[in-house]
Parts: sequence; C-alpha cells; structure tokens
Amino acid sequence: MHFFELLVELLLMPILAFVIGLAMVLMMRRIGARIQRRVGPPVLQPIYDIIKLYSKETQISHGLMHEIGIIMAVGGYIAAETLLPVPGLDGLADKGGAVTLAYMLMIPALGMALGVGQCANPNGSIGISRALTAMLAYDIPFILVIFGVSYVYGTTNLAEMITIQQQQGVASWGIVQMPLLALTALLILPAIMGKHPFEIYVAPAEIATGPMVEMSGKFMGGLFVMQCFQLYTAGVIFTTLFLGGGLYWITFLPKIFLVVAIPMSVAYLFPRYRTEDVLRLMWKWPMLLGLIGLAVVMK
Amino acid sequence: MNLLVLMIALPLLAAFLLSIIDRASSFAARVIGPLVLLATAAIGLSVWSQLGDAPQAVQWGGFQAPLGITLYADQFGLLFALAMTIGTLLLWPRSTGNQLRSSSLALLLAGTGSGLALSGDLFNIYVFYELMTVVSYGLIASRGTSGSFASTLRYLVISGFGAALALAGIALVYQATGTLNLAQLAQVAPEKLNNLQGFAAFVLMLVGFGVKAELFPVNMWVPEVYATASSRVSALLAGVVSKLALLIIMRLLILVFHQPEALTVLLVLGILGVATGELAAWRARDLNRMLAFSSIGQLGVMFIALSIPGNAGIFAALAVAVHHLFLKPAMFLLAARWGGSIRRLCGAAKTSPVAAGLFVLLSLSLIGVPPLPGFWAKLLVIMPLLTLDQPLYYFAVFIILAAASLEANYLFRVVMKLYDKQPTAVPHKAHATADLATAVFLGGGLIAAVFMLVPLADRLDSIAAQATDVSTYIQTVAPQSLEGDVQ
Amino acid sequence: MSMEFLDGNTILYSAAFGLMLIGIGGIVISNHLMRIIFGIALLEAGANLLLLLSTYHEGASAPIIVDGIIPAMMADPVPQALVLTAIVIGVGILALALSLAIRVQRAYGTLDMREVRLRLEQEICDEAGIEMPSSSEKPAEVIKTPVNSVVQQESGS
Amino acid sequence: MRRFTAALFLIGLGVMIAAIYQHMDFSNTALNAGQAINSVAAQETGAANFVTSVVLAYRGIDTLLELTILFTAAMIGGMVLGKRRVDAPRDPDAGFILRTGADLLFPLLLVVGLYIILHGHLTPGGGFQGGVILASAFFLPLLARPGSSINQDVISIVEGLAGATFILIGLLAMSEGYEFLSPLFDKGELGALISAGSLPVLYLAVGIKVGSELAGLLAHLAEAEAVD
Repeated sequence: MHFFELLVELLLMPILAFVIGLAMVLMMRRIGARIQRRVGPPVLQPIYDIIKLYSKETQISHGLMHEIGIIMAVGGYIAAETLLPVPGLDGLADKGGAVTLAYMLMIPALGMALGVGQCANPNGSIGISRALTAMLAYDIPFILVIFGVSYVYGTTNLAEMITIQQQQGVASWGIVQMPLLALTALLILPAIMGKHPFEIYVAPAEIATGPMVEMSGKFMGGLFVMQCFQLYTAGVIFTTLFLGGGLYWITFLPKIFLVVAIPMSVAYLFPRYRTEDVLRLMWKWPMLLGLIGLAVVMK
Repeated sequence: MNLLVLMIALPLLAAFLLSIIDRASSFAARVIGPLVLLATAAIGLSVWSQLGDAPQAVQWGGFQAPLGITLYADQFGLLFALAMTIGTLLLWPRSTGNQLRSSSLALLLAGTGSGLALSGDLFNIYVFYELMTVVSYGLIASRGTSGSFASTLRYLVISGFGAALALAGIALVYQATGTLNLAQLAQVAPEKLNNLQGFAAFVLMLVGFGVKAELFPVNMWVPEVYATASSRVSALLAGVVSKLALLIIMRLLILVFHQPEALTVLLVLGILGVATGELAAWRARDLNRMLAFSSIGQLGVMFIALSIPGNAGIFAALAVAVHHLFLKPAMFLLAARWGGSIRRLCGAAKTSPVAAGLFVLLSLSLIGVPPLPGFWAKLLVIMPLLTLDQPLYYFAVFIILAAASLEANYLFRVVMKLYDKQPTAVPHKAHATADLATAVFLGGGLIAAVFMLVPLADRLDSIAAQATDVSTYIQTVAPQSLEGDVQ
Repeated sequence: MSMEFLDGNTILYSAAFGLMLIGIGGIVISNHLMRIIFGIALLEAGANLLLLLSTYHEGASAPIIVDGIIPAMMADPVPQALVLTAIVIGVGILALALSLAIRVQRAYGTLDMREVRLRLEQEICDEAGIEMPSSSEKPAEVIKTPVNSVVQQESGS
Repeated sequence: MRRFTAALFLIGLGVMIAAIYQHMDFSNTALNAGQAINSVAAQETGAANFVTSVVLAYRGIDTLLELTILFTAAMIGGMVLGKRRVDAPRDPDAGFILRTGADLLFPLLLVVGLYIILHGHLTPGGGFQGGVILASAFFLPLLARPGSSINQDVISIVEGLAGATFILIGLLAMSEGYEFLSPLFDKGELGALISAGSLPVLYLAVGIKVGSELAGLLAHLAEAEAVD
C-alpha cells in the first residue's frame, strides 16, 4: 500500500513538473517578447514545439554515448523532481535532502558533456567546456547558499524546511531570515536555469555553432523537455529554501512562477556574458554576498 | 600458533630467495612471486572466514604482551592486509630491465603492507612503515628514468623528515607511558597521554605517517611521483599504500589519542588537503598529475571524515577509503596509455571504447553521482558533519560539495576529449589487455557494489564497529600489567 | 621536575631537541641536496637520542649479566634495541639517498633542490607534451641551461 | 621570503618543543616494559645481554624487518647506480701504505667481526656491529685497489641465504608448534658461549646479512662513476 503510493508519487511528480515547466517556458518566451516589443508565441506553442521536434527526422546520431548523454540530462532532472517536495507530494524528499539534490543537479550538465563530446563538431566541445565552466561558476555560490540555509533551519531535509516555514509564518521565511543568501540565490538563478544572460554555451538559434547544431530531431526534443524541468526545478528550489514552499498548489504556483519571472525579466535586459566573465562575476559578487550572508546567519 | 604470520613471513622469504631461484630457473622466479601471494591471500581469506566477531591476537615469538610484539587481526586490519596482497597481485609491476628486482619489491610490499595493517605495536608499525617506504622508493625508481630518480629523491627527503618526526613522537609516547603495545597504550592513554606531551606526540606521528597518506603539508611528492612512476606503481601507491598509512592514523586515533584538539588538527588539514588538491587537479593539464592531485583531495575527504568524533567518523572514512581503493587504481591503469597531455586524448574512445566507457563510470563515481557508490560514501561523510553543528564542520561540508563540482569539471574535460572525434596527429595505442582487464574488474566491483549497497554498508559498519571497540582490543591482546612486577 | 638550570636531564634533552631543530633547519632552509640529506641524518640522530633518553636515569648499569651478577639498577633495554633498529634503518636510507643523489647529479648536473625541481617539472611536462606553466616566482638564478628560453618560445608560439 | 618563513617555522617549533619540555615528566623511570623484560629475560631467553634478548627475541620481527630494509636499500642502490661503463675513468691507485694496511687488517677485521657477532648474547655488540666490521673488512681492499671489485653475485646469494635462514628458524619454531620466531633449542647455562638457544644462530645470520649487504652497498657506491 505504502509502496504503491510512493510509486504513484514518483510518477506524478515528474509529470507535474513537466506540465508546469511547459507553462514556464511559455511565460518566459512571452516576457522576452514583451521586452522586445513582440507579441510572443501562442499558448500551446511549447507543445507544438515538442511535437514538431519529435516528429522531425533525426539527421545525425553519434552513437550510443550521444543518446546516453541526453538520457542522463533529462533523467537527472526527473530524478531531481522526485527529491523536491511540492504540495501533497513528498516523494523521496525526506530521504534525499538538499545534499543529494546538489549532486543530482550536476548530472544533466555532465550528461550534456558526455553526449556532445561524442560529436565530431569541435565547436560543440568548446560549448560544452564553457557549460562545465559555467556550472562550476554557479555551483560554488549555490552550495554556499544551500549550506547556509541548512545551517539556519538545522536540517538538510527540504520537507522539514517547508514545515518550519509554514508553521512559523512569513517572519520565518528564508527570505526574511537571510536576505543576503536569498539575493545570492536570485543572482545565480538564471545561470542555474541556463538562461539569459548566462547561456552563451548553448547559444540557441542565433549562432550556427555550439552544441545545438549536433542536436536534431529527438535530441533537440530531449533538450527542450530538459529545459522545462530546468525552469521548474530552479523555481521550486528557491521557493522551498526562501519562500516557505507551499501547502496548497494555489499558493505554491504563483510563488514558483514569480521566482522564474523576476530574474528572467531583469536578465533579458543584459547582453550575454562570456564564459570567463561568468566565472569572474559569479565568484565575485554572489560569492561575496553569500559569504557575508553566511557570516550573518552563523554569527 | 597462528598461520597469520605467514602472510608477512612468506613474501619476505620469497623476496630474499628470488635472486637465487632465478639462477636455477628464470621461469620459476617469474611465477613464484604471484604464487606466494596467492597462497598468502588464501591464508588471509581463511582467517577472515573464521574471524567472525572475535578478533585474534598473536604474540610474535610467543612472548606475553607488552613485552613482545603483538599481531592483532580484526576485520578492519585484515581487510586492508587482504587489499594489499590482492592489490599487489592485480597490479604486479612490470619492468623491462628490472623485472627480478621489481618482483622482489612487489613481494616485499605485499608482506610489509599486511604486517602494517595487522601490527599492534607502535615501534613495529614504524619499522613496517619505513620498510614500505623504502620499497616504494624502489618501485618508483625502477622505471629508470632520470625523472623517476629525482622524484624519488624528493620523496625520500620528505619521507625521511616525516619518519624522524614520527620516531620522536614514539619517543615521547614511550617516555610518558613506558610501553609501546597499542592495547596497553589504550589502557593508560586517558591517564598519561591526555596532555600537551600526548598531543605533541600525536602531531609528530600524524606528520610522519601522513607523508604516505598524502596529508596536506607533506604531500608535495605526490604529483611528481605519480607523474614519473610507472602507472601500475602509481596505482599501487595511490590506491592501496596510502590507505594503509591512513589505517595507522585511524588506529592511533581510536586507541591512543583522544584529545579533541587532535580532531581539529585533522579537520583543518583535511579541509586544506581537499581545497588544494582539487584546485590543483583542476589546473592540471596532464592526466597523471590530475589523478595524483585528485587523490590528495580524496584523502583529504577521508581526513575530514576521521575528524568526526565517534563511530560514524571511522565508518565514513572506511567507506570513502574502500571506494577509493577500487577507483584510483583503475583510473591509473587507464592512464597507462593515456598519460600525458589531456589534449592528446582527442578521440581515444574510438580506439578503446571499453576503456573510455569505464573512465566515464569511474569519473561519475568519483564525483559522487547517485546511485554510484561514490555518492553514498560522500553522503556518509556529509551527514554526520551536518549534525555536529559547528561552523568549521559546516565549512567542511561546503568544501566537499564544492570539490565535487570541481571534480565534475575537470574529469569531464577529460571525458569530452575522449569522445572528441577530431583525430590527433599521433594515433592512440589500445590498452594492454592485462591493464584493461584489471581496470574492468575493479570497475565491475564498483557496479556490483551499487546492487549490494545495503549488505555492503552493514558489513562496513560492523567492521568499523569492531575497529572502534577499544575494550575488545584490550581484552583480546590482554597485556600484562606493568605495575607490581618491577623491582 | 628539577628547577636547577644545568641538571643532567636539561642538558641531554636540550641536546636531543637541539639536534632535531638543527636538522629541521637544515632541511627547511637549505637548498643543497647534500645539506638536506645531512639535515635528515641530524634530525634522525636527535630523534634517536630522544628515544634513548625516554627512560634514562642516572647511575643505571648496562642491562647485561656479567659473571652471574645481576646489577641493582639496570637500564631499560627496550630503547637501546629500538635505537639500534632505528640507526640501521637510517643507514640504509642514507645510503639510498646518496645513491639517488649521485644519479640525479649525473642526470641534471646539479644538486640544487630548486633547480632539480625545475628540471623535473620540465621533464614531466615534456613527456606529457604540455607547456610548462610559467611560475610567478622568479626563476632560480643559478640556471644556465636554456630552460627559460624554451618556455618563452613555447608560450610565444 | 622563503628563508624568512622557514625561520619563523623553526622559531614556532622551538617554542613548541620548549612547551613540551616544560610539561614533561622526568621522573617516569620505574614502570615500563623494559624493566619488566629485565626481570624475566634471563629465564625466558637465556641470554646474558638483555638488549640482545630484546633485539632477537622480544622484538625479533623488528630485527627481521630492519634486515629487510637494508636488503631493499642495497638492492635499490644497485638498481639506481647501475653497472659501471667499461671505459669509465678510474680513481687513481691508492698508495703503498693503504694497500699494505688493508691486507694486514683484513684477517684482523674478520676475526674481530666474527667475535663480536658470536658474543652478541653475552657482551655489548652483536650481529649489527659485527656485521659492519665484516663489511669494512671486505670494503677496505676496494679502497686500496680501485680497479678491483666485489663479486655482487656472491653477495646476493649470501645475503639471500642469510635472510632466508633467519626466517626459516622462525618457521621451524612454528613447525614445532610455537609462535613464529620463538626461541628454540636448549637455553644452556647463563653466560656461557654456547647458550641462549637459537639466539646466537640468529645473530650469526644477522651479522652475515648485514655484512654482505653493507659491503654490497658500499661497493656500489664506490663503483659509481665519478661525475666528469
């Protein structure tokens, strides 16, 4: 009985994440369009995109590793979703905790590296080595945030964090207790989501090089799915750590959409950073803020 | 009478006689080393199977402890003794010009390592340690290049420095307690060594034995040696020998030194080791040195684990050590043909797909990607650290996690090159069958561990529990009291 | 503990610690390999003396029964045996260090530790096929071989 | 800068040592393993020299290991130094005095060395000290006649056999049901030349092994080509 319940949750959580992620992609595109004074895509555009990508012929495949790479990228996020508690569904949250999550979020980038590394395209390799560097850039402040937060709540269990914040009201929310760490997280959020202005390694559409060139048909579809999960994951993590998570979807959903929307709308105003600059930027300001924030909460 | 001493005596005997046997028949000289090690491994396994929950103590020469020297076999020590024997067997060194000497050295290494793991006497540990050091000089220098001589010499300087300090530490211990037997030291330590002198002795011995365990300030030799020694020797040193040095430090911590300051020293040195090792590995541009630096980082994690008070720390350190024991030798074996610049590796996956796939697997486990064993090992370190609720311990967690993302970065830089399809000017050589087979065997062990996580963890937990059981240690060795029978 | 300034223990222990300090000083400060090796020998001598002193007490006779007479107070034989072992180990390692030094000197033409390290680094980098990372420290002045110029050429190209 | 750091480090070390020294307890001389050995060694091993009892009986395995260290060091020394090239320049010949002295001293050193080894269980001295004297006996002619050389093959056989003897005596004890390296044979009368059971045999093996290894090592070092 208990096992069956868990199984349903494990299935349901990624599906929910996917659906919400699709909505987030749509929202992000709309925001981008508004800022650039365009109308933006129709509501069902993300779904059309996925259908289109999967129905297209896969022009080139670079063997087993290529496919494993994409599976790892998507699979890593699917596994991460089961660790993220959402209203009504806890999944594996009380078994994994923030530390496991931090490790899980590393997998997709590694999967990409594995897959794209297999391609003959030298520009793909360059793109991926940039991606890995960018990951390193945001990971260090991200870990700083995670462990500052777990220090304050005294636990790494995400479900427990939510309970604490829900029981003690807004005053106990992470964003009130540790504004500096929250700000740090907000700064690195676009990088975690792999979005503007830290996405030069992906360089979608505009540049005819980069890893995307090697990704046609189902691979591109896989990456698109991954993007949905990516946005969702980033939003939920931030909400869980700093905004009290949610007991009901009705309060939870606005929070996660807001978390994704705010940095997106600001980020679109900036030009893309070069990878070296990302490293410099991330290790300077968010790091500094994070360390100060840590010093404040640890006293 | 106990056959356990044969694990030490037989390899030494064979090593002494090897050059004489070679005169009679060179074929016999080639096969006798592996045969002896097979025999000692069989002895070790048979003792392991009858060991159970009751450790055994053997008195060399039949003299009552603490007058004589004790051999103490619990699962903890025997595990590493077996690892040493089987590891040497798997990584039997090959050397073009010096095969006979290399074989002797390998035999000596196996015998010494077993002895080091099982010894229950402080000075005896020192002698075993010194012998193992000398043997590793020989193994490193057996490559015969000027670089290997220079790196051996630099290693020797650091090692000699450390050994003398360890000797001074032993002198301080004997001065304070009048005994060298670990069981008796465990009895009297709370009374006689819980002071500044005891702490000084601990630091001196930590630096001394830390040389081989790649402890932070005395690990300058690591990158040079692993870059100049042959890859099988590097695999042995990084995989097995460093763990034995760690085992000594564990034993000393469990039995003799209980000062809280000692744990702080370990924690700080461990953190520094992880930080410097991983950053250096990130900067390294050739595979051998990258692996060497990453080994420093991993041992730093083990030192951090050791600094956790109580059973959990030993358990975590043991788990990380066993994981690393499987992983690093396999990586060094793969580096045998892939040594040198990472840039040269472009497209190596084409010529050796199995090796490349294995490298990916090992990298993922080293980074700690679930569900591979490396993840659980690191989790075992992180979880108790978080419960300790002290800023420095939290900082250690941060360092370990940050190190993981650095590891991800530099290891996947290599992986990417492996799968790069742009051909390099020099075609890649495929791995030697023996190297690859051994590496696959070790990698297979890692995968098998994924499916047996729970029993494996239980077993390691029981080993750690047995290792930390000081009262059983004292009862098993049963040193006679020194009070009363003095004039 | 005696507060007299120059009692036996003070002098002996000072000698042991002093030897160790001199030895460590030689290892840490000096750059010449021979001096470093001698530093290790001195450090070992100090440690051995410390070991010997660990159960020293004045007036004890050697732990040997001569003509069946058992002395009233015998010295502790254990440290003596330990020091014997330690000395022999030290001799073996010292000989090994000298052999290696001979070979290093033959290969690199120098016994200056900094230069040996630099040449070693160069050798490793050459074998690996990578450029030697330029150091922020200033290169050792004694170098006459064109190590630096090679680096510059490589990084320039 | 480096020297400054080094000096600072040394000062810190000095302060640490001074602190240890201040806290050290010098009165601890009564209760230790060595005194316990002193009270039982005569009955247990039958050797008049208790240091010998410790070296060969109580801590016999340490001795076996240090022999192994010497063995390994000699072997590595040979491996590192390698064979001398045939055309390598030789040292100049030694003078008349050194040559004659070496010839005269050779038998004397041999006798003294063996004496010290064989009386190791009775008087100060023993296998290590005697072995060193033996080694110098064989090494002196090398200094006197730079062209000559020690036969390394013979040395490797002798040292291998001597080391094996030590271990085999230990294994013999095991085959008789005792622990490895337990004292064997009749202990005899305390203080007599033939007493203390297997200890003199062990010391003889030690002496021969130390002698052959040191001689081999010294010969390798002497053979090493001088740097141009």
